Amino acid sequence: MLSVQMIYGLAGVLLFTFALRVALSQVAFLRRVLAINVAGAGLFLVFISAAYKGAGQPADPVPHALVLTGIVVAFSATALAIALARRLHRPSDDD
Amino acid sequence: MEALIWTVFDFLLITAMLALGWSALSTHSLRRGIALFIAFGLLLSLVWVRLRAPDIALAEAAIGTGLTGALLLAALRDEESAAGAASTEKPKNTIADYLLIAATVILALILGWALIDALMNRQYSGLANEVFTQLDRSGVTNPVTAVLLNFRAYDTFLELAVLLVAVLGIRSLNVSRRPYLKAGLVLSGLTVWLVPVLIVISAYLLWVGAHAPGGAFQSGAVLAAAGVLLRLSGYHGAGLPARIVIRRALMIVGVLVFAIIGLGLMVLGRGFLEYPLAWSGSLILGIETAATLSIAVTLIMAFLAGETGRAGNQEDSSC
Amino acid sequence: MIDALIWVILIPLLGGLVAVLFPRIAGITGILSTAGMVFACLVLIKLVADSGPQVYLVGGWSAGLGISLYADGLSSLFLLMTAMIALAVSIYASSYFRQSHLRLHYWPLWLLLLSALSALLLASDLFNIYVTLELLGISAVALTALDGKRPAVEAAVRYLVLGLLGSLGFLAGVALLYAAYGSLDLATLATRIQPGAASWAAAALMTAGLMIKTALFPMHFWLPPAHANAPAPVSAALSALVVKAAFYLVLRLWLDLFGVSLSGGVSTLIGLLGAAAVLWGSWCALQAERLKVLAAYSTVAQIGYLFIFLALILEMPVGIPRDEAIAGLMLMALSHGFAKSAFFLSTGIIQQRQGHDRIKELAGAVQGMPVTTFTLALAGIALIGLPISGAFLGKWQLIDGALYLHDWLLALVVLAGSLLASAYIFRVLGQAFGNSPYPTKVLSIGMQEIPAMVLALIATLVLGLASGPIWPFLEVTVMSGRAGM
Amino acid sequence: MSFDNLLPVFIVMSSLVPGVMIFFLREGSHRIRTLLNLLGAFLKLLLVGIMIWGVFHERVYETQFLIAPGLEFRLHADALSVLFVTLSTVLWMVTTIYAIGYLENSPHRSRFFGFFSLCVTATVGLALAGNLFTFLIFYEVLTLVTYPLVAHRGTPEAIRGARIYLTYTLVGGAVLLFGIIWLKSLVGTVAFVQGGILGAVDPALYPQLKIIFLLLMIGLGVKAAIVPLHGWLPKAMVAPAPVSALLHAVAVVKAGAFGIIRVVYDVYGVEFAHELGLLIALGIAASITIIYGSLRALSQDNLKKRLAYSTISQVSYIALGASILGPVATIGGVVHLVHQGIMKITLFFAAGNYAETLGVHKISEMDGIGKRMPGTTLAFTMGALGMIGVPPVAGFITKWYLGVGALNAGVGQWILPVLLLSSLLNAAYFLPILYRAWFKESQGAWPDERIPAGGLETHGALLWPPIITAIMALAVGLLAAAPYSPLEWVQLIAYREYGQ
Repeated sequence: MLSVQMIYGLAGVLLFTFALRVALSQVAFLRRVLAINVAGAGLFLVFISAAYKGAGQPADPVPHALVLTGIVVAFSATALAIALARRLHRPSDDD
Repeated sequence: MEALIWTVFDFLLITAMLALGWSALSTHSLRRGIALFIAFGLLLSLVWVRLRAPDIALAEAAIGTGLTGALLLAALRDEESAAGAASTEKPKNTIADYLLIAATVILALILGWALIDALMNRQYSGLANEVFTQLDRSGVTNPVTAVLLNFRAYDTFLELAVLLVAVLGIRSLNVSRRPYLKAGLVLSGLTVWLVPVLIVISAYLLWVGAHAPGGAFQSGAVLAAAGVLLRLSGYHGAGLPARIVIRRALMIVGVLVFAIIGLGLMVLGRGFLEYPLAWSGSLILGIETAATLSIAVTLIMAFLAGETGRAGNQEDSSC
Repeated sequence: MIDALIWVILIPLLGGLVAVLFPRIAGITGILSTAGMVFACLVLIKLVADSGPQVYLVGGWSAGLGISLYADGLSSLFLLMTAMIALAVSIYASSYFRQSHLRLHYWPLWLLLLSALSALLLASDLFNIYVTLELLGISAVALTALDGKRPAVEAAVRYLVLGLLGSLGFLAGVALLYAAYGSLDLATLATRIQPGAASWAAAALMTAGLMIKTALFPMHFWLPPAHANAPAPVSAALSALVVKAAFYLVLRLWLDLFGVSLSGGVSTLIGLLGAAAVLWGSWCALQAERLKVLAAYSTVAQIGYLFIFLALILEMPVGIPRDEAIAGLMLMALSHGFAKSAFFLSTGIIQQRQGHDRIKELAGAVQGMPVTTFTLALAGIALIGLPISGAFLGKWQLIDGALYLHDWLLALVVLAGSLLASAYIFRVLGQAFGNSPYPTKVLSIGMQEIPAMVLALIATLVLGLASGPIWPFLEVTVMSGRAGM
Repeated sequence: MSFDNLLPVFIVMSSLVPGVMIFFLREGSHRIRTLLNLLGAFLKLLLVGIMIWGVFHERVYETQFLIAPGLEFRLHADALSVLFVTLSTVLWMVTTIYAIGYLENSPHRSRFFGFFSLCVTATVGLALAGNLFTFLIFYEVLTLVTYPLVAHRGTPEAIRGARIYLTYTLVGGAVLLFGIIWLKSLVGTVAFVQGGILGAVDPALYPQLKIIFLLLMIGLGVKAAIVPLHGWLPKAMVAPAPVSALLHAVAVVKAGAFGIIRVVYDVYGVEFAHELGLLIALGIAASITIIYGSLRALSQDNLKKRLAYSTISQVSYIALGASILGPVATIGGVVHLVHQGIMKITLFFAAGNYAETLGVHKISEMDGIGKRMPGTTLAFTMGALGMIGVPPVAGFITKWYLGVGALNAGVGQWILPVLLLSSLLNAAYFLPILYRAWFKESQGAWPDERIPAGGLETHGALLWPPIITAIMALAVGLLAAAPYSPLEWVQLIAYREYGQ
């Protein structure tokens, strides 16, 4: 059980740090939004791998609820980011 | 033998995921990046299933990949039309980049070591057994829904507020978007069949959430998918009610019902969101239905980016 | 009576929902909700003063499983400041946005931002703090980009990206702590946490994430464009409340969770960054062309002061001088909150009347509006930390603490910072003495000038002279609170 | 909260409340403004009268409340504070009358008189302060309320002068703040106690106490215009005449000197300061300032600039008095606080009259001004003679006591020459003015003559104040031995200070 947690957890850490690097570097804004989403996914992986209790037992439901909330929050932030980006490229007609 | 299969499967899954994640972020063309990101999301859902988190798999597929992907592609459509050629800038590696790489490698090592330390000598197991002992008093049998809508209902309450704020922010930016062309024969045929199926699935997901993976967020996302499909096939209003007031009411109904039930319980002398045992099942279902409606409407409006083309005066154009 | 905790969060939230549904009465709803919030905060403070820190188990579940809200001296004082500034800003905004079409979008976002602030100040569960941080960040970004002009949207984009990175850092810390200690509640974690790789990494990540959100020195570059290009009532709220809420979290984490076992070398790092923030922020404020940019950099400097204070507190052994230092820190934070919001509101009045806020051409506007100039002067005094202001007492405690630890360098940095502050404040006030004709009316826009002046008066007179009762209230409730649970 | 506790607060409020009310008056309402001003002045004078009587009979007037743990806002009326409060109240009333006449039709008067009253409030509060913390609060508030007065005219020079004034005083304030906090962290309290609070301090702290004394002296020295820190004073001459009169005779400069006296007598204690060798250092700095001020005054053609440099040197007499051990020198120093105030304000009133009625700013234009404006020039002469130290006028008493005090303390061999040299220099820069005013013929028309109605040489409100203060200077000199005279009062202070 521990080895599964370990592998997925470390994979999550790798994803998180790699995505953080892209998010911090000066790249196009949409790419940074992508990077932030991937970094979030990495973190969620760490959460869920810690909750994994082995093949037989049911996993710990609290991190699952947290990650679900995290996904919705990440979506809201991305939606706002994209709307801001679009406003930058094409100021709306009524200005 | 079986363990060997699992380890090989795990190894394949993780390498595929990391490869997709890496390539999604480091390809030069943004369009390919987004496509790879969607693939990465779907693979991630598979990982969640492997780690026995079916609710998360559903949510990831519907919201994390489906709707986010749709949003990104819509944004790409505008950016490319605005910028002309597809943006394929070649990132040149300056010293800052190397510094950044070094910093993130160190961060990765620290985090890895911290995680190993956390997992190896942890004396306190998580809140799992507390949830399972209290599960029968929560009114639902699916532990994740129990946590989401009873034990940590306050978190979900704030989370719906986050979604609402995001859409209010998008609405205030007032970004007008060119509506899509009328759908061809195949797409309209597909829409005619698919939209009712999506609606039925979303209703099922809402109902099944009480005792199996599902619930408000997944069903809301599926309903929103129906709306997005309508929008893509040329139906301008994307299934949203035409009158502005109703649209606003639907946006806030999720948070409103949550607050009213919470306050109602306080009036009855109990704590905020402290469901009485007998009614907790039905209260949770009530909240979930309201949440599904407002999640679906808000997700669709996020996709429409607020304004739906040539609307009337300033007052109404906002949503 | 304990429901006051929930009411403080619900009143603005419900107000926000009503503002979405009925845009026409949004202004009145805003003012009424903030007034209700002030009343609820007063009830809460009375409750905390009488019977010590309050814990509210949301949904009736025990703190381990469910989420608990916690109100002690620290959080209830911050809450009262937030509510009072919110009321003043709402009255100001109802007149500031009267003609503009932004009124429609402003009120819902503003009220939801307030509910996020109160939820954050009362939160005592790590993941709940993450959700409130996100709610706060997204509503702040949406408000920054409210007027839709290019500079504001660009600033909002940078603010959002950095805000999300900060939240990710915080979430990473939460993940590690949950993996290691299996709980999300602050109080239970405080009992379980021991020095080790996991707690070290979590502390570093969470503090780094929050430092981005408080715009501490190296990560401050997103703040000036955001606060300078947002509409006046929004930038007042951003500078006085939003940035301070993130600092409150750093304070809460280091005082209750990490403080005892992990402070070590961290306090010297925090002190250094704080000192750099003070000097760099004041220096840039001195070069600023526009009044709002000046105010934004002044916020960067003031946040530096707060972090210096935190560094000192972490080094001090638990005892009377440390309690006094914490109370001094609170006084400085409150005084800056009131003064900075008054400063931004007055700048908004000048900008609306003059069309611009370039410091060099301020003379006409400044002399034409004596009350606004008076408010700017009072707010300036409180920002510098000259006598009869809460910041003066805070600065006194800060230098006293620095001397107590024989940290001469920090004491000198604080003095240099306040001299630089007086340089950039009086550069603005110097404009008030041209010989343009004396105005006929004393009060030009009552609905806007009076709230700003009341805020400035609170920062100077009330916090300067009448802050006596704050000290025992803080010392009793901050220190005794945590050990009990 | 009996009357005794509230009296100091009433005295502070009696100019604060009218001041704040005046701010909100519209420009045109002259009568209400004048009424408020004079009402505040008389009320304060009445309250101060009660306090003088009370303190003389050993009654304790004290207000205190805790602002923060260890930081107490304390107003305490002892003999020394009553002396300074009386001086500032009387001279404030006279200057208000003068200012009403002087600013007849100039703009921004509500703002002027508002800050004018706040300035006196700060001075009175500073005088009544019961500990260094309260002293510092009013000391810094004094800077903030005098800045708009100096910049009142709004001309570029006024704004630049005010900015220089602000830079000096704010830096001084910051140094003072640092010194006080350091002292408090070492000793735990900064209250004013007769005979000083540092008596029983262990010798290990002596070096730190020396540095703290230096910091305190720099912080106070800025306002007391001790040599290296005096640069702002001549530049602040751009302010209108009532402001330079109030600033240089009563408020700002005296605040610094008063602070030095408080620190030397009531914080360090004069014996302890002598032990540490601090008095000698202070004495040297004061002497250098006295000589330097007089020398620079010689070369100034602008009348107000010359008076400014004379103020720099005269104020250091007070510091000199404080730096000599022994009650007699203390009496000399402290009584000069009052004498210099009365004499200098007369000179500034006269200078203001010359500028306002004849447009005369330079000494070279003052030929035969005695004939044209006999009353004002008579007052000017009285003030000038007092400055030089000619017997019946007040200045002579100070120099006499300083000289005797120096001899008693055994430091006469270098203090006496300083006193003599400075008196000679005073004569050197005042007598030519008097000679030019009385004995020379005026060369043609005055630069900007305005003949006021009513037959007097100038506007009534401008003429009477200098004459009143001139008579006061003479009276203080002649009736020095009378009860309730400044000298009598200062002897009371000195004996309480030295514990006889």
